[in-house]
Amino acid sequence: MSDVVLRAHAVGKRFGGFTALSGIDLEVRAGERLGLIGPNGSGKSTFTNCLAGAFPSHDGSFTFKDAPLAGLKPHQRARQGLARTFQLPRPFRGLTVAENVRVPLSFGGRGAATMESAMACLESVDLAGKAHRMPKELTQVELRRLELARATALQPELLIVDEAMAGLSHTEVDQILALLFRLNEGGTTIIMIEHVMRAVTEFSQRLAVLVAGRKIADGPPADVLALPAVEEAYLGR
Amino acid sequence: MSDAIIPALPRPAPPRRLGHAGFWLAAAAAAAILILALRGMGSEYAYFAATFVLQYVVLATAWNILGGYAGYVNFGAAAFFAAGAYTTVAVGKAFGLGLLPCIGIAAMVGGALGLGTGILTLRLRGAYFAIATLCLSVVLQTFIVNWSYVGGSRGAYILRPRDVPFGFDSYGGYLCAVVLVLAAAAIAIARSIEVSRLGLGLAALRDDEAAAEAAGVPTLRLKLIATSISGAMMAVAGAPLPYLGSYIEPTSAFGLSYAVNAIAMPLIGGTASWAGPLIGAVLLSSLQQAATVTISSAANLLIVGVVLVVFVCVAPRGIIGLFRRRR
Amino acid sequence: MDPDLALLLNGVVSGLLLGGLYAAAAAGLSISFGMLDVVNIAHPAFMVLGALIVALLWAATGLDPLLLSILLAPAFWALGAGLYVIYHHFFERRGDEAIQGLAFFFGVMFIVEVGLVLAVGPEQHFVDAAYAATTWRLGEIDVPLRMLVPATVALAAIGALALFLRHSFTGRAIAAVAQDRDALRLLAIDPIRIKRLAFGISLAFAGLAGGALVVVQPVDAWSGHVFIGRVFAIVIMGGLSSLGGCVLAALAFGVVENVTASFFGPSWSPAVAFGCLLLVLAVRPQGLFGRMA
Amino acid sequence: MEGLSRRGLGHAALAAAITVPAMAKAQTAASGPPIRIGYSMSLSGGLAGNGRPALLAHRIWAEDVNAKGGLLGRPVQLVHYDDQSTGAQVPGIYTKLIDVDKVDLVISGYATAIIAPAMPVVMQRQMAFVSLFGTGVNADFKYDRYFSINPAGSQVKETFAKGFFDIAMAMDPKPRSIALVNLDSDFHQRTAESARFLAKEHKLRVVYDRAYPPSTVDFSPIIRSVQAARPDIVFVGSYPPDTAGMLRAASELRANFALFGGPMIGPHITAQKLQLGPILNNLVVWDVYAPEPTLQFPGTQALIERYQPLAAKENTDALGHYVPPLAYAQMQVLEQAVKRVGRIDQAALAADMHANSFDTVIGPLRFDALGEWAEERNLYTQYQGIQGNGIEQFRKAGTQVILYPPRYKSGDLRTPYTAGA
Repeated sequence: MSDVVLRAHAVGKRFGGFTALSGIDLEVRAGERLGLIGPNGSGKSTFTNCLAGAFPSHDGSFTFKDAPLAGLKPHQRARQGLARTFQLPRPFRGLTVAENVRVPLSFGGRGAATMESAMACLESVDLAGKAHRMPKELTQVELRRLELARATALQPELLIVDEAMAGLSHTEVDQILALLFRLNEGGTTIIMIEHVMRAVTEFSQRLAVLVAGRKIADGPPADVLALPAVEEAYLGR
Repeated sequence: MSDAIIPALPRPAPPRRLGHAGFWLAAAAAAAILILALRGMGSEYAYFAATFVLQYVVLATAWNILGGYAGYVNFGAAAFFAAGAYTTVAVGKAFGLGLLPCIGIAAMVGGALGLGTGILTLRLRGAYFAIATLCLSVVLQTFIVNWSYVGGSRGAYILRPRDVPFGFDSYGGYLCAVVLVLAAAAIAIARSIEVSRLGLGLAALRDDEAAAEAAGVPTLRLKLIATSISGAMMAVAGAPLPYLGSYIEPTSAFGLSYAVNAIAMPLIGGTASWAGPLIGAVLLSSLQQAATVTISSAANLLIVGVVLVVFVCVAPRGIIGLFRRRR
Repeated sequence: MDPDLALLLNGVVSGLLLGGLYAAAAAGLSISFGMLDVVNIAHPAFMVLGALIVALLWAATGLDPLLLSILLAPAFWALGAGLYVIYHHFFERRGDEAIQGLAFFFGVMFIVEVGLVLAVGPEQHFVDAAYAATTWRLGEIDVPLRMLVPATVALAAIGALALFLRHSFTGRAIAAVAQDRDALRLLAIDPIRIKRLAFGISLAFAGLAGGALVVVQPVDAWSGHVFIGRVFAIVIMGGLSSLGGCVLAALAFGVVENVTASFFGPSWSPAVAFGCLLLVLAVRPQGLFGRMA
Repeated sequence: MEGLSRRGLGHAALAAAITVPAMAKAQTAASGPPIRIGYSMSLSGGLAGNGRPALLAHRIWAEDVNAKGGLLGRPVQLVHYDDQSTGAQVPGIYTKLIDVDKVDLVISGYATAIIAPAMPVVMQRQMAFVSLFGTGVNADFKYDRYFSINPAGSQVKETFAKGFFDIAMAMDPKPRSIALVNLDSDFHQRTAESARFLAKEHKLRVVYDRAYPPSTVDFSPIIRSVQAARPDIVFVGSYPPDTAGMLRAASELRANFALFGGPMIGPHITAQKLQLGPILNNLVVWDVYAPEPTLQFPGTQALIERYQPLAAKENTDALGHYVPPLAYAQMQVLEQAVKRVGRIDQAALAADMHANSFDTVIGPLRFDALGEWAEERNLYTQYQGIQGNGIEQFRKAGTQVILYPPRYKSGDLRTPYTAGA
């Protein structure tokens, strides 16, 4: 097995006449922390959705752990170890916090869905105390942590974190970052999609930049952020 | 299916529910008491009224598996119900089989119909699914109307056998006992699903299908399982109908009141738990039966509508929800 | 003229006229279901309510039934606005519209129908419009005014509504609700007020369609059932929020029904029509005339 | 509106209450416990339009009997529940009537869909059962205590459309082709079957033969296809909403057929008579009663005269020519059998009904082994000379003349049918 866990080749997506994404090549190595940035509408979420299987058809291909992802439904990708969070937290509103986590534990096909493992999962995001609450009783940051807990319950090889920091306070961002670092130390590859630049630069080992559906830069954060094109894309908005 | 109904984990929530053994003991005791009480009354009418109510318990419980647990509103309950009834007619006529084998075959027909509906329509969400099931009902009724073997629009007669099986005092009593067993089985199935992995997956996809997929839930497969089980059970609810009335014709078998009741009963009782449809069905159908023989006018149809509207407005979690603050 | 050709032409013309009636019935729904996302399954029941009120008023006053239905429109508008307030208060606001909201309108449908039986009895009611006995002959083609006048009035009303939606500020706001509720907030328009207004309009159209229906045929409390499947099919085929699509789909539906009935026998026409819907749902969920979502 | 709804509510209350006999009016006072007659009746739902007039006729009968001193010296009491036109309600109603209310006698509600579900319950209790407007109900059950008040008799296929064809074949020139149109329903499948059978007998070429579904809205394609097939005569089986649509379409499409009609149930209902008016002229319609001098029996006129003011008050069918005479006759059969037997004995009642003939407001009746009329009496009538939409002309003889059977004939056929043109 090569150490490239994910390889995107010439990925593109059109909606009617509008090209949202085009010709994206991307490789992610196992254990890497990749930041994916770009202005609004640059195609980051489209890329995530293509990767997670939410759009059944797109151009190009993904290879995950040396096997093609084409034709796999989102839940099959999730079971293979490809987890994601949603930009806006989408808890199962009718289930308790603990039951929310039990869903991926039961269906992820990795490990037992015992109460202990659910509680362990919640403890890792500091939600154990609220295991029996309903999602509507949680604060915004707690919902994001629940979102992360649900993704990590799949014990993924690759985790895509879609704007988990938006609107959070400084300390809250730090909490989430700490959590992600811990996960990464445990061996999970993480792609962070983020607007909060402090978080991305602090977290990422490598940055990829999307602008208008194309990848315009890919490399170490300091180098990428220094590129005039990137600066223009961000400041010229 | 095999991986669908795996016994559940112990619930994290304060476990106020009974264990499996306790549940079964209680169910059997309730059934036995009911049968003895009815027999004690010695009235054929008591049997009929009980059968009427229990038939709705099966129907409402079945509807709730798809509607309540998975959140897919089926407006075509009458179609499945009638499919069961007409299975009894067709199979009874073709092979001369009695009620019990007919119920089994009705379950298969209903299950297949549910699966077919699922495959055709489950990519549709919300209102689209509801309307598609309504159309299905129209299509199926057209089919039955044009199928002369089961009587077409003329309707069909099913004569009750002269001899009463298993030492029951009358065929009405036998029918009542059969439907009682069906109701108990329906509730048991619903309860098992609710506490199983299948129930958890359905609850997840009810709240958010995309998020459920992302959490590894095979939503399409679970929905197909749910439509099949729900369809099979609704057909089972309808299977004894021809014996109840001895005559069946499409207009009343596909009657809107079955569709309305199948929706109203779980919503009134509460859709989150097996007890909801049970409570709703017992309450609403006995109310209707009582109204039929007391105030006896069009006004008693009004009961369903008014009770439904009032409940969905004022108590969206049903009667169960009034007592349980959570979920 | 070749008899088959005449049959076909007449089938098409009578189908278009029937389609006009369907358009009247579906236009209101295309606002409530298509634009506001309120699944008002009781819409045909309200249409029947309108038809029966028109029949009673006609018997009392002898005024033209279509005129009566237009006069009734404000009352139906108010009824719709009131209904929307209830719906919004109990369902939309709570985010419960999916199941509870559907059940609510199902219950409302039942209440309207049974209420009508209690109020006016189970019998059929009818009106006699002055023009109902006249038929225009255009060569081989017959155009009964009984069908033509309601269809024309309905299409004119739909046209007026389309103009209103396109050119007035409020109308554009209604169209915007269909697209994006947040956009309205930015414009400092209360989306609830707009939706209340729009739902009122949708019920006013139900009343108008009732007037058209009762000119065409006698009506009893359950006459709406025949239309439930048809109007939803039409709105979906028309691409939900597009009034023009809705009218085209209604006309197509009428033509398909009548041409099928002319050539293959009437027992096939519902099956063909609903087959079309299932096909549309399966192949083009955005509707025949709808834009890509 | 307010007045109407109040009347509606009043009606509901009336239906709710068990009809209590007017004992005060009794001349020779009926005494003792009442004889209770139980049944289900469609007071709401699709059959209510005929169910309510039937109930009214039953109540008139009960008042008549009680005014004359009751039955066997006891007052009669009607116990009825609304079945909402739903067959599924019916078994419950009859078990309740028999087991809980302990009624002495049962009769049926209106039409096959309501009669059939009552049969098993009634058969189990071995009760005599007089039904109203059922077709072929007893063909499967073969219950020897079943008696049907329906003029169609037991040989529906051979006799139902006979009158229509006899009239047609007597025309000059003789028709050579026929079109058949029928609603896809129990009754109309049987009527179309009879027409098909007789068309073959008479060697008529069937140029169009199609059933239409109950949800049909526009009938012009049907009429046009029939016209395109160029039949000499047209036999139509339809129910009220469709009959109006069919005849209006015929009128709009300038229909012109030598003979047009059949069991087009529709003008039987007063409201539709008035609405269609001159479109009915020369239409040949199957019927059960028409106010012609040839069809007057003791009590007929009295019943109609009693019925009409009550109907106006209760807002049901104004003329009452269709169901009420038969509903009243249903009760008369029961009454006469009870009187002859002298006690409430179900077996004896049934034996009496098989053995004797009955004098009713619709004429003398006799039942065959299956409980159908020994002699069918399918009337074929023609509307003639209707002008405008007034109700008075329909009360008079000569508006709906009887063409068949010959023994009741009151007028001559007029041709062609041009739908009012």
